[in-house]
Amino acid sequence: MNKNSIYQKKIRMSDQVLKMLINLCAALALALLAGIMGYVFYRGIPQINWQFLSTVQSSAKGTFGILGNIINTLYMIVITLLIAAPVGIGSAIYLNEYARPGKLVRAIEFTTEVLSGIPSIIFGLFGMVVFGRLFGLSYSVLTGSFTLTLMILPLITRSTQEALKTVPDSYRSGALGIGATKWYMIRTILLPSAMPGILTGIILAVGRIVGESAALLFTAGSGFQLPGGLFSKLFESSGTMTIQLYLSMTKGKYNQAFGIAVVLLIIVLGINLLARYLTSRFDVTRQK
Amino acid sequence: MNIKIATSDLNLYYGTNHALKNINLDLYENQITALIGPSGCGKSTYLKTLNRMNDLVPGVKIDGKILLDGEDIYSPKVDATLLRKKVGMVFQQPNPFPMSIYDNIAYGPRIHGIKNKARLDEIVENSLRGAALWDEVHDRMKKSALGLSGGQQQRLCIARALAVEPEVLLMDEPTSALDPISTLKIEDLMGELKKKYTVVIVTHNMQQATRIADYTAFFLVGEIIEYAPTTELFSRPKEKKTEDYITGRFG
Amino acid sequence: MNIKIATSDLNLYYGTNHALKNINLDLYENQITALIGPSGCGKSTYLKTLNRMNDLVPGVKIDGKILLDGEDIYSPKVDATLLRKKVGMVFQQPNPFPMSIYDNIAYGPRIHGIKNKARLDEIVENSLRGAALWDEVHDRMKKSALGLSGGQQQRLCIARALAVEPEVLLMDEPTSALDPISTLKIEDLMGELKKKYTVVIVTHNMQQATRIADYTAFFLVGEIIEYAPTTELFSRPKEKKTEDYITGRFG
Amino acid sequence: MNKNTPSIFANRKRKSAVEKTAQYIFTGCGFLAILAVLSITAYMIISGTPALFKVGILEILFGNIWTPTADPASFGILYVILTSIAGTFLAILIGVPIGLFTAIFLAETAPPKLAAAVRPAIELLAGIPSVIYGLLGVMILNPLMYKLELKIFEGSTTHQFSGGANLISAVLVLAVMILPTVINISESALRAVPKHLKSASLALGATQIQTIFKVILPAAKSGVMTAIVLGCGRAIGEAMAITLVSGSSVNIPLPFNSVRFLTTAIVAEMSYAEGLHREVLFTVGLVLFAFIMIINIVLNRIFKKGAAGHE
Amino acid sequence: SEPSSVTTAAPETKGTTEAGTTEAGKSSAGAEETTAEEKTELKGSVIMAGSTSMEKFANALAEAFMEDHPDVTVQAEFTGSSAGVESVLAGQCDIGNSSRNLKDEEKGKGAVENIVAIDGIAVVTDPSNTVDNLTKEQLISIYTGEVTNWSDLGGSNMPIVVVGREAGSGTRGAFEEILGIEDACKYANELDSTGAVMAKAASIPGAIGYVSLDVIDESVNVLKLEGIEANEANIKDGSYFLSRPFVMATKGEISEQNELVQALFDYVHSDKGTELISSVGLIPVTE
Ligand SMILES: Nc1ncnc2c1ncn2[C@@H]1O[C@H](COP(=O)(O)OP(=O)(O)OP(=O)(O)O)[C@@H](O)[C@H]1O
Ligand SMILES: Nc1ncnc2c1ncn2[C@@H]1O[C@H](COP(=O)(O)OP(=O)(O)OP(=O)(O)O)[C@@H](O)[C@H]1O
Ligand SMILES: [Mg+2]
Ligand SMILES: [Mg+2]
Ligand SMILES: O=P([O-])([O-])[O-]
Repeated sequence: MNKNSIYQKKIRMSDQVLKMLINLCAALALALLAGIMGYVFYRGIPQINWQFLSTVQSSAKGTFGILGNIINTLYMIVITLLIAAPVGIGSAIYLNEYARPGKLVRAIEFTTEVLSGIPSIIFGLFGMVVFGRLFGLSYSVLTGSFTLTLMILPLITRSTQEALKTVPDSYRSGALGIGATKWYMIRTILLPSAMPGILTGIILAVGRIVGESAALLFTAGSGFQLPGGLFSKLFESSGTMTIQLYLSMTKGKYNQAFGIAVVLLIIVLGINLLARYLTSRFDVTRQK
Repeated sequence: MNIKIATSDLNLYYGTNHALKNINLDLYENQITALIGPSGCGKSTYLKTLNRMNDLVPGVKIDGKILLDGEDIYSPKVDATLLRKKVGMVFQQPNPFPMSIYDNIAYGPRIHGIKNKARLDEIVENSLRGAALWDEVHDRMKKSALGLSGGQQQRLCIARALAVEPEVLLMDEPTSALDPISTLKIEDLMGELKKKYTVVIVTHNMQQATRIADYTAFFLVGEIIEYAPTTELFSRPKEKKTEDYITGRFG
Repeated sequence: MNIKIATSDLNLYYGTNHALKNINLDLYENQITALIGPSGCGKSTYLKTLNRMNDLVPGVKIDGKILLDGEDIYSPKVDATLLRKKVGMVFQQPNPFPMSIYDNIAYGPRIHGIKNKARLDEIVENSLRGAALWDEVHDRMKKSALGLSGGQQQRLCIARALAVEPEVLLMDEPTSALDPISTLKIEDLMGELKKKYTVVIVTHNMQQATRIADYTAFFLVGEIIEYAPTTELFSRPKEKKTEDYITGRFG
Repeated sequence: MNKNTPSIFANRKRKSAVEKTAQYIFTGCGFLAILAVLSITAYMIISGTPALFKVGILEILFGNIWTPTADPASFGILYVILTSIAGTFLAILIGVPIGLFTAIFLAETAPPKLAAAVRPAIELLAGIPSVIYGLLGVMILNPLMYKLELKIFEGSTTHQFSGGANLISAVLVLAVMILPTVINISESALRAVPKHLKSASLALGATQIQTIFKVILPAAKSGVMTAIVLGCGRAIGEAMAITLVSGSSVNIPLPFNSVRFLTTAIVAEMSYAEGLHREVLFTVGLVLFAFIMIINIVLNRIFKKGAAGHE
Repeated sequence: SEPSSVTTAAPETKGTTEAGTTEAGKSSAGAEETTAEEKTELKGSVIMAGSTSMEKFANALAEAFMEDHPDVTVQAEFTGSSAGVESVLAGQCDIGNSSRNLKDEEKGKGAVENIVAIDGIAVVTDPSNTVDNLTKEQLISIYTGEVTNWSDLGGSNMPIVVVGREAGSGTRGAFEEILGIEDACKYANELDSTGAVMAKAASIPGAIGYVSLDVIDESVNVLKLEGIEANEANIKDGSYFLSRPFVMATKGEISEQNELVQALFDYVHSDKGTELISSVGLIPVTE
C-alpha cells in the first residue's frame, strides 16, 4: 500500500493539547457550576415547605414565607421586560437596519456597552433620585422596573444586534427585491430568523432581573406583603426574592437565604424552559 | 418598440472602485435583453441599479439617469418598494426565506395586500408551475424551503418573483444552478413572459443568450462595448473585443 | 487504467429519504468523470460521500463500500483529514473564508504544516494562476476575499483547493457561476490537472461534460442509470432515459 | 406604455404612515439608550465632582489612606483603584478562556445530547443572584483559602491574617460569575458561523480543532468580543458577590491581602455614609465610571483593529 | 387637620401614597360626619426607610401596628441609616430608621432624633475558640492590632482574624466610640452586614467580630466582657457596656407629624410597644 495511506492516523500534538484544554475547561466550568447548583439545592431544599411558599413572613407569629416576594419577582420580570424588550429590540433594529453605519451608530453602541458596565448600585441611586423622587414613584414596582430597564437594555440590544447580524443579507435583498417595505421585511423575515438569538438575550436579562439586589433595594423597596390590587401593585413597595434573600443574609439567616435561592432557581428554570420552547417554535431555519 | 427602461450616462462607484462607466442603454418593452461579459465586469451591478438594490450597499455612489416608463427611478420622490414591485429580481445565489415553500411564494402577494386564501393558493400554484417546480413540491408545500436542493431553491426564487407579477423581470444568472431540463423550461417560460413583461437576464452561457435574447449587451470592465440585436451581435460583431469574447479567444 | 475510487453497493439515507440507491461506480485515475442528471437526483450527495463530508450532516446513514486506492474510506481506521487532504473539494456555492485573499489560499498549506513564507507565496501564486485569478487579484492579496464578485470567489475556492495538492479533486458545478472565459480556463486547467490528479465534476452543462469528461455517469432520483465513456454515452446511450435527458426531451 | 400601471411616484403617504412610524420608533429606541447613558453620566458627574474639589483630586486618586469617618478624615483610594484593576484583569484572564473554551465545547466538540443538557443549566446559572455567589465564597472558598494562608504565612509576624478573605478569593468568585455570560454569548456567536465555512475548512483536510481555531473563532469574533465586553462589564460592576469574600479592607492588592474594590467601596458604605463621606463615594463611582469608559474604548480599539484587516 | 396630610408629612410624596391619599380623603370626609372612635378611623400609609439592623424591629412594629389599624399600611424599607435619614429629609418617606445617633449635619437640616430602643452589641468568636471572656483592655488591644494571637489571651496558638463593620456602620460607630478606639482599629475584614460578620465568625477559626445582640445563635461563641454576660438585664443596668441606640428620625418634631406617624410613635411608647421591643431582643427606652 502507498506510503501516504489514509489509514495512517496522525497524532497532532497541538490538536491534542487544545482538545484537552477544551475538555478540561469545560469539565472545570461544568463541575464548578454543578457544584454551586448542588450546594444551593443541598442547603435550600430542606427549607422549603408549604408555609415557606404560601405565606408572608410574620414577626408576631415568628413564621417565614416568601409568597409576597415570589409575586413581586414575577411582577418585576413582566413589567421590566414589557418595557425593556421592545425598546432594546427596537434600538437594535435601528442600529442594524436603519442607521447608516458611522459615528452615531458607534456612539450608541459604545454608550450601550458603557451602560452594561455601570455597577448596579449606581443604577439604584440614580433610579431612587430620578424615578423615586423626581417622578414621585417612591418605592414601587415601576421605579424598580424603570431602573432595571436601564440595566438590561444593553444586554437585549446587543444580543438582538448579534442575532440580526447573523441573518444573511440574501434574505434582506430577497424580500426587498420583490417590493417588501423595510418594516414588513423586518417583521416577516428578520425578526423570525433572529428570534432564537433575541430569546437568548431575554433569558440573560431575566437572569439579571431576578438576580439583582443593589439596584432594587433603593428603588423597588423591600415590601413583602401580598398585592393590594393588580394595578395598584405597580405603585407598591415590592421586594423581590433576591432582596429578601439579601435581607435574610444580612441578618445571618442563611437557611432562609438558601431556601429562597432554590425557589429562585426553579422559577428561572421555568422561564428558561418556556423560552426554550418558544425558541424551538420560532426557529424558522429548522427544516420541517 | 417602446423603450421600457432608458439608461443615460450612468456611473457607479463602490467607494473608489469605478464599477460602471458611462452606461447608455435602452431596454425595450416585451423583449428579452441579455447582458454578457467576463466575471467582474459589472453585469450584476448594472442589473441591481435598475431596481435600486444597490441602495443597500454602503458607500455606493451613483450618478446619471435611469427612466422607467419615463419616470426617473432615482428621483427622491420614488417609492423604492413600488419600483421593486414593478421591477422584480431573481438573484445569482438562490435565497429562499427560512419559511415554508408556500409562504415563500405567497410572501410577495401578501406584501401587496392579497389575503384571500383561494386567491393566494392560485397565485402560488401558477407561479410554481411557471417556474417548473410545481410537480416536485406540490405535496410538501408546508415544508421548509431550505430543505430543497440548490436547483430547486433557485426555481423557487423565480416562482417567488413571478408571484408579484412585475412588469420588468431582472434575472442574474437564474439558470446557472439548474440542470438542462429545468433550464429549458425556464427559457421557454421566458419566451412566455416577454409577451407581458420586459426581461433582462445576465448569463454566462452564450448559447442561452442566442437562444432566448432579442438584444444582447456586452460588458467589459464596467463599460458597454457593444449593444445590438442578439443575432447581429453574435454574427456580425462590430467591435473586435466582442468578437474575441464570443469566440472564446479572449484574455 | 487504474481504478482510483471504487464504489460498491452504496446506499445513503437522509433520515428516511433514500437519497442514493445501490450505487456502483468505478472512478478511473487520471481521468475526468462527469456526473450529470436533473436537479435533486443526488449528484452532490454522491460527491460528498467521496470525501466523507456527509459525516457532518446529522441523521445521515450510509452503507456500502468506497475504496480509495484500495483502502476503505469508511473504515474506522481512516483519518478523515488525511482523506480530505487527498480528496479535495470545490462546492456549488463559493465559500471563501472571511479573511484576506492570501490567507484563504494559504489556509490549506498552513494547516498541513507549511510555514515558510517564500514557499507559501509560491504556492499561493501558483494556485491563483491555476485558477485563472492571479491577474485580477495579485495587487490586492491582503484585501478581504468577501469583496470579490461571485465568479471571482468561486475561482478563489478552486485555487484554495489546488493549494493542498490533492490526488482527487471533487467539483460540484464549479463553473456554474463563471463566465465562458474563466470557464474555458478552468476547463483547460482540468485537462492539465488530470495528468496528475483524478477529477470528478458535477455539471449541468452537457457541452461541458462532452468537452472535458472522459467518463460520464447519469443519475436519476438517486440511481445511476448509465455510466460510460463520455463519447459513448452521448452518442449511443444505451438507456432510453439517458437519451431523453441528453436530448432535452425529458420530464 | 401601459397607462393603467401605477406610477412609481404614487402614493407615498400610504407607505409613509407605517414605515415612517416604524422608523421613528426604532430611532427613538436607539436614542433612548443614549439618553439613559447621558443622564446617568450627568448624575454621576453632578454628584461625584464636588468632593473632588473639596478634598483635592490628587489626594483622592493618589492617597492611600482611607479613613472616611475619622477626624480629620482621609479619602485616598489609590489601593482601591489598583485592586479593581488587578482584580478585574485577573478575573477576565481566568474566566474568559475557560468560558470561551467551554463555549467551544458546547458549540462544536460536545456530543449534541450533552450540549443540549448542559446549555439550559448554564443559562440557569446566569439567574443565580450574585449575593449567593458571595455567600458560597464566604462559606466554602474563604475557609479553604485560610488554610492556605495559615500554611504560607506560618510564623509571620508582619502578615495580618485575613481569614482567607483576599484578592484571590474575589478573583475566583468573579471569574466563576462571569462564566455564564461569556459561555452563553460566545456559544451563540460560534453557532451563528455559517456552516459552509466549516465544510470548506474540513474539505481542505483541516481537523476539527484547526477548523475551530482558524476559521470558526475568527468568523465569530464580533460575538466573542461582545461576550468579553459584557463579561468584563459584569466583573467590574459586580459588588454584592465580592464585598464578603474580599474582606473589604483597604490594602495593597497582593494575593493574600484583604482588599476593597471600587464597587465594594461604594456598596459597603453608601448606605451608612453621610456628608462628605457620601460625596466621596459618588466620586469613587465616577472613577469607576471613567474606568469602564477606558476599558470600553480600549476593547473597541482592539476590536476595530482586528476587524479592519478584512476590508 | 387636612385630609391629605393624614397620609404623609411630605407633600412631594406621590405614587403609593397618592392612592392612599384619595382613599383616606374620601373616607375621612365620611368619617367626620359619623365620628366614631378615633383609632379605628386611621387610614393611609406610613413609610419608614433606613437601617438594615433594625429590620426585625421595623417589620415587627409594622405588623403589630397594622393589626391594630387594619386600614393603615406601614411599609419598611431597608436602605441603610444614612439613606433613611436622607430620604426622610427629601420627603420620600415619613420616618428614617437609624441605628446610630444623628449627626449634627443631619439635625441641622431638620432631622429630629427619636430614640426608641437600645440594642446590645455582642462580641463573638468561632465556636471552637476556648477563650470565653475578655477584658476591655484585651478587646482594645485585639482591635488595635497589638495582640495578634489567641495564645496571648489564654487561648490556643492561632492568629486572630479581626472582623469588623464598614465605616459608617452604627454598630461599628458605637463599638469604637465606647472603647475609645475610633479610627484606630486594624480590621482584617470590613464587612457590610451583621450576617456577614456572623458567617465569618462561624466559619473562620480564630475570627472575632461584633454583632447586634438580637441575631446571636449557636453558630458562634458569645464572649463575656469583664466577666459580664451580654443579656438584656446586664445592658439595662449598664454593667454590660456595649450598646447603641435605635433611632426613628422624623423631619421636624413628632408633634408636627401627621396623625398616623404620631399614632405610630404613641404605639411604640405604649405598653404593647414596650412588650414588642423586648420580644425582638431590644431594650425599651422610657421617656
Ligand atoms: N458590494 C460591493 N462592494 C464593493 N465592490 C463590489 C461590490 N460588489 C461588486 N463589487 C466589485 O464591482 C465589480 C463588478 O462586480 P459585479 O458583481 O457587478 O460583476 P459581475 O459582472 O456580475 O461578475 P460575475 O459574473 O462574477 O457575477 C467587481 O470588481 C467587484 O469586485
Ligand atoms: N442535508 C440534507 N438533508 C436532507 N435532505 C437532503 C440534504 N441534502 C440533500 N437532500 C435531498 O437529497 C436529494 C439529493 O440532493 P442533492 O443535493 O444531492 O441533489 P443534486 O443532484 O446535487 O441537485 P442540484 O443539481 O440541484 O444541486 C434531494 O431530494 C435533496 O432534497
Ligand atoms: Mg454577477
Ligand atoms: Mg447539487
Ligand atoms: O446597624 P448597622 O448595620 O449600621 O451596624
